Amino acid sequence: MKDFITPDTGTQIGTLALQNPIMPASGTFSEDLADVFDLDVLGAHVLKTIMHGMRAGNPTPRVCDMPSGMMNAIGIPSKGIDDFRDRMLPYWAGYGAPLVVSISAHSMDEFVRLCEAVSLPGVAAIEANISCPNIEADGRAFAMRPDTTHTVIERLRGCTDLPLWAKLSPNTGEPAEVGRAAQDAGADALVVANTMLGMSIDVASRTPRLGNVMGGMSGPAIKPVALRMTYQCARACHIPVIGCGGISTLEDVLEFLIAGARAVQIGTATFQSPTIMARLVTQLRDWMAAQGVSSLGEIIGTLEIPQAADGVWA
Amino acid sequence: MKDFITPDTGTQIGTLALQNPIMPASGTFSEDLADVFDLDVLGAHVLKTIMHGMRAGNPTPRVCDMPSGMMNAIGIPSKGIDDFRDRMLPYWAGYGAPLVVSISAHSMDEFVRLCEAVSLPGVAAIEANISCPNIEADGRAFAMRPDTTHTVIERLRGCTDLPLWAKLSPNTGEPAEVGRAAQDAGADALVVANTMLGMSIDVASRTPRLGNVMGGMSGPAIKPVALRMTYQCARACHIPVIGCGGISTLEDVLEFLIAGARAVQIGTATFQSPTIMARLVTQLRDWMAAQGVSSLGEIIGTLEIPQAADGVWA
Amino acid sequence: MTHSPTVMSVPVPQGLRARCSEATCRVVSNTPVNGEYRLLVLDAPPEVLDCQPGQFFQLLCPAPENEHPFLRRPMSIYGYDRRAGRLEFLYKVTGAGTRGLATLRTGDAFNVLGPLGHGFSMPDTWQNLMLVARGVGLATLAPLARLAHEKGRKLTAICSARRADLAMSVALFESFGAEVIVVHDEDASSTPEALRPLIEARIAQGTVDAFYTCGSARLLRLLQTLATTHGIPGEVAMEQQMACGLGMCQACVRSFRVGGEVIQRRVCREGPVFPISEAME
Amino acid sequence: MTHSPTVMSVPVPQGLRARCSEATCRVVSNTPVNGEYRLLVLDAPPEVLDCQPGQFFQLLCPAPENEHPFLRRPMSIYGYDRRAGRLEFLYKVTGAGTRGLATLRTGDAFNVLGPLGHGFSMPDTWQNLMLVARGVGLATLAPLARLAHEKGRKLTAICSARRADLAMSVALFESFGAEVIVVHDEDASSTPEALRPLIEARIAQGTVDAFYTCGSARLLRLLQTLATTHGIPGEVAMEQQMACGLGMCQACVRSFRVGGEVIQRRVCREGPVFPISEAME
Ligand SMILES: Cc1cc2nc3c(=O)[nH]c(=O)nc-3n(C[C@H](O)[C@H](O)[C@H](O)COP(=O)(O)OP(=O)(O)OC[C@H]3O[C@@H](n4cnc5c(N)ncnc54)[C@H](O)[C@@H]3O)c2cc1C
Ligand SMILES: Cc1cc2nc3c(=O)[nH]c(=O)nc-3n(C[C@H](O)[C@H](O)[C@H](O)COP(=O)(O)OP(=O)(O)OC[C@H]3O[C@@H](n4cnc5c(N)ncnc54)[C@H](O)[C@@H]3O)c2cc1C
Ligand SMILES: Cc1cc2nc3c(=O)[nH]c(=O)nc-3n(C[C@H](O)[C@H](O)[C@H](O)COP(=O)(O)O)c2cc1C
Ligand SMILES: Cc1cc2nc3c(=O)[nH]c(=O)nc-3n(C[C@H](O)[C@H](O)[C@H](O)COP(=O)(O)O)c2cc1C
Ligand code: FES
Ligand code: FES
Repeated sequence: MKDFITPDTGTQIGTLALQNPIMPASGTFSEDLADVFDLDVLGAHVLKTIMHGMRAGNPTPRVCDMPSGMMNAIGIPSKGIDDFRDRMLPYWAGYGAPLVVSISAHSMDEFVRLCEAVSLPGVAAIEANISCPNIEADGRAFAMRPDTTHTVIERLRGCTDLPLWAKLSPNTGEPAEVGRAAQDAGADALVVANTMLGMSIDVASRTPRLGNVMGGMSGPAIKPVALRMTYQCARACHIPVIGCGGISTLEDVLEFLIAGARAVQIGTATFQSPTIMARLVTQLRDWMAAQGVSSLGEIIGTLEIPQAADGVWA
Repeated sequence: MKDFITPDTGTQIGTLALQNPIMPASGTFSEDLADVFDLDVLGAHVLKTIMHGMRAGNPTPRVCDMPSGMMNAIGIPSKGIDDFRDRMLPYWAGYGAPLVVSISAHSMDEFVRLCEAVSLPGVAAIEANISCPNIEADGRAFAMRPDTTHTVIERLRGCTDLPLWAKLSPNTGEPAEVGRAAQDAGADALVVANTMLGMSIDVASRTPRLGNVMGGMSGPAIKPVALRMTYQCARACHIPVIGCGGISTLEDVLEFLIAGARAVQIGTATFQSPTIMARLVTQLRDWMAAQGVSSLGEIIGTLEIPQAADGVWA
Repeated sequence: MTHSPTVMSVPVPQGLRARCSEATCRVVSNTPVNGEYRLLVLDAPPEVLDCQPGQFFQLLCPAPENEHPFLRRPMSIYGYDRRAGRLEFLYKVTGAGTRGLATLRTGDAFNVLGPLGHGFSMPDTWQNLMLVARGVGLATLAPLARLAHEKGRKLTAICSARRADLAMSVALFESFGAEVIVVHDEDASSTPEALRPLIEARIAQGTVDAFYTCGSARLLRLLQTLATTHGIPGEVAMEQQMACGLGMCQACVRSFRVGGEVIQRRVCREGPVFPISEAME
Repeated sequence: MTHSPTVMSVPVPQGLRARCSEATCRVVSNTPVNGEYRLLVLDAPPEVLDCQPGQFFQLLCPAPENEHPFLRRPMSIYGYDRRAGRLEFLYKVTGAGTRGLATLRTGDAFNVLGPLGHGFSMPDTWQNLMLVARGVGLATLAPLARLAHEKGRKLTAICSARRADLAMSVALFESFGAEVIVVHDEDASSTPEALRPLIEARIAQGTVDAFYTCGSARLLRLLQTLATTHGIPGEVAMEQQMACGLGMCQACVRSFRVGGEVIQRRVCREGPVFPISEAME
């Protein structure tokens, strides 16, 4: 047993110091959650992805259930950059937690213009959503390939001095290569990962359950994929990895930290329990105190792999 | 209401006629299931992947739970080609249902040798498992890329006259392209898909829950991914698609047929209910009779996509 | 084991109070009302009982056998009583979530989130109120009728149902001093054609200052026509698939006609109550 | 609602009978036995009651709150009675699945698959049997003791537990005519060092023709040494994580020493009972 001390839940994402590793995932969080708890208990605030110009988003229904999770095809309904600058930025300035602005675009040029436009005082980091599966035809996105990832992150790196986070996609066969491409292009951190592309059909009507036909899976069902990718990226890269996907309990948070994540994002769990992020912050601190863990450094990346003896099949 | 007739559950996979579209998924089926029901009610028999030579498979634990599914890292423990020819082939010859032999290998040459070796009388089709995520380093497999898929299927096509099925992987960003590559290389059907690569950590011991660290996710949790890929491949290809992933109810079977699958494979559901395949065969026939559906052609590929009107975001 | 109703304890900003809370309630009863509906009565903590008619809760439904409802299900407040610590929902069993609700037994713990959204308004100029509801829409209008009664408003309630015996809460509406008119499909009294003269007669008598409606697109259309023709304001409670219920996810948007434009609003946040004149199907 | 025990109806090959079945049983009772163990008694259909001691079932555990056991859980047969239609399991609550088992209430429907695997053998030359079990391993040996008693064999049962009061089924073993020796950790009587002379004394008396064991790697090791030294045969029931329980998936392999080689066998199919001499930890 270590001496009892107040555990330090702080974590460092590049140059950005967070008071704890719990933050929301883009698209599952907004000022509306301030109705439920004090948002300043969070490690950071991550906003819904914005795109240039006004956008309607996808047709309804935009969400449906799946076993141990949900699917969404919200799209990126967006009031554009003006609304962000004039209304949202002043609102979030009222909080102490660092503000992370998520951006996306259909083309490299649009991405660059948007990145420049949101590089404003009050923004602590930019999260490049290069993985959103709804916006490009048939679910394609920049983050599916190392080459397209490298190009877009390099362009974004060139147009902002803010910390730049690359949010990866699980819809790829080579997550470690994509992560390394983002790192080599200058990303300061990786967010691993976005939703998995799925589909559901209503048999009675023979129509898709989502207005957009396909949608992104999230929640506990995808946790093993996100954890696997977190581990792969943390092994392959030296920049910090932020785990995201299906995290809903303290045990989940610890799994991601042990796999190598320096922080985690909570998405769908907030829909099942809007108080969960605030409770995870407390639970993590209490667990550390009870275990005599004084800082997250004693947890992050501590996975042990036992050697196994093997027999001959008969 | 149509006239009442005995519905025809038959389906055609290239030149191969199946009495119904229900068959097991490789690795979740063996002669042992004959202890539970008459295996001749099935549309086909698909065997566990075999590789050349004797192999031990992965260290234990080889399976673990996940929300609405499981993960496995069995590997391909195999008694090799001799055991297949001398013991298994004669056993399966006692059944009427067509026998599908699944093969895999670490290299193109080994794949070709194995494919030649199993092209024997009594084998109705060969399923090339080019997607097994456990056997190659870091979960890589042929099926992750269109180019490697094309090469391996072309080589296999050149060395057997039997129908050749390509079993794809969900661990790719471009399933339709991979499917088309297999088709162009001469595959007679696509099996969509294998398990998704995942990971789970036991927090108390900080060790992986699977002896092999990573493993393949299966069961209801992955159904939306498999259904989405089935739809993508059926749209992109003209060869038959066999759906596989999380199917456990009649509604699931119908979802895959509506999305364009001509048959389905049942894996993990058999572990929860070893009688499920026999019951699905009956349930499908009864459902068709009740709905006045006389043949599967009236279901396969009948997804309707409604047009949606869109508003402006405010 | 009995549970005491409690709210999840989380830090709130200094000097503020959470507008809505996640709470664990205790099931008092969960009983069939008629063939299609069930009434769920909960012992609820005071933090969630500061309700307005028209608001709703997001219910975390237990899983019925072989089904997995994951998202919360939105449900209008049917009754609330802060002093008694009571919260009530009237629901129709239609799918996995409501089938799960039906499995709740007395004494079970049950997690709710609310109250959510904006309820009905009732300006002083609206003295004579006409409530037009179909099916489970009556659940939504019931607490409104109670409040109107407390405020001394005059009420007419048209209750539309498939069969006369399925019209719920008639006695309840009458206890709030409402004149209740039951219409149903079996004698075609519920068609817009049949309802139109009935409602226009009351308008002619000057006994309709405002409409409130819920539960039927056909009735909404009728009221929109009448509202425009006769210049009568009103409100409708609308539905849409939801994920968060709080305004965060944008799942629950619907289109509304505002000025010359079609705009989208979140049912959970800007609604679920909207001006009848702006609603679109 | 009460359920009648039924098997899933599926076609079997002409003239054959399913070796094992998937069946829906009815829970008769599910009660704590002592602090750590629970006894589940089921009303089961005859199709699954053709059991051998040492065989097991795969149980489809209900989900406890906030947990999702997915795979079936293997559980030894503690008791079976074809005429009475009774099937019993003795289990220790350790994780999600067994926590789910603990939620079963009288009258609930419960899905089981079995009987599975190969049970203990008992050749005529094995007249004096020594049963050595620890913890829940006693559950596995209980039906063996009953059968041995019916066959007129002489029994010695060594029951090892953490505390004397946790040793289960002592009375049950005694009712089968066994001499029962309880050893435990508190007085160190359960250590291999303490047990060895005790067992060797009986061997010297010639009252040990065979060993049966279950539940402890340490005891297995001890018996392997004694078996080799004194040329006494025996069997051990082993455990491994399982998925199918039928032999299909290869999840449940363990290594065995056979001849000079280490080979792998499926616990669910070739086992769960194996020769003591071949077992490896
Ligand atoms: C603000 C609001 C208030 C409501 N009040 C009531 C009420 O008082 N009583 C009542 O019986 N019903 C009410 N409903 C409808 C109720 O939410 C649905 O009947 C319920 O969600 C169906 O869930 P299910 O799983 O049983 O059905 P399923 O059809 O299996 O549901 C599938 C999905 O669709 C959603 N869904 C289905 N029907 C509706 C619907 N009409 N509106 C929104 N989402 C839906 C579900 O929430 C779920 O996510 C209300 C809906 C809203 C939006
Ligand atoms: C042939 C056989 C007979 C058994 N008989 C009994 C019995 O009569 N009474 C009893 O209490 N227990 C018995 N066990 C052990 C029992 O299967 C486990 O305790 C149980 O599966 C634990 O499940 P859980 O979800 O509660 O625990 P968890 O630890 O959460 O289980 C996680 C996973 O590990 C597996 N697992 C955990 N422990 C074991 C184990 N010891 N053996 C195999 N798999 C395990 C579970 O099945 C599950 O898949 C037996 C095991 C086997 C293989
Ligand atoms: C309703 C909804 C909307 C989302 N919108 C966005 C978005 O705008 N940008 C983005 O990068 N990710 C978006 N996501 C993905 C989440 O940020 C997160 O990566 C994903 O849901 C996995 O985490 P979870 O399982 O904890 O939800 C959205 C997810 C959901 C459920
Ligand atoms: C225990 C286990 C072993 C498997 N072994 C193989 C295999 O040897 N070859 C193969 O192609 N797929 C294998 N699979 C994958 C299945 O065939 C199937 O593609 C996958 O499990 C998805 O289907 P399901 O969700 O119905 O199980 C295996 C799956 C499981 C669960
Ligand atoms: S349900 Fe999330 S915004 Fe309305
Ligand atoms: S558990 Fe599947 S082979 Fe033993």
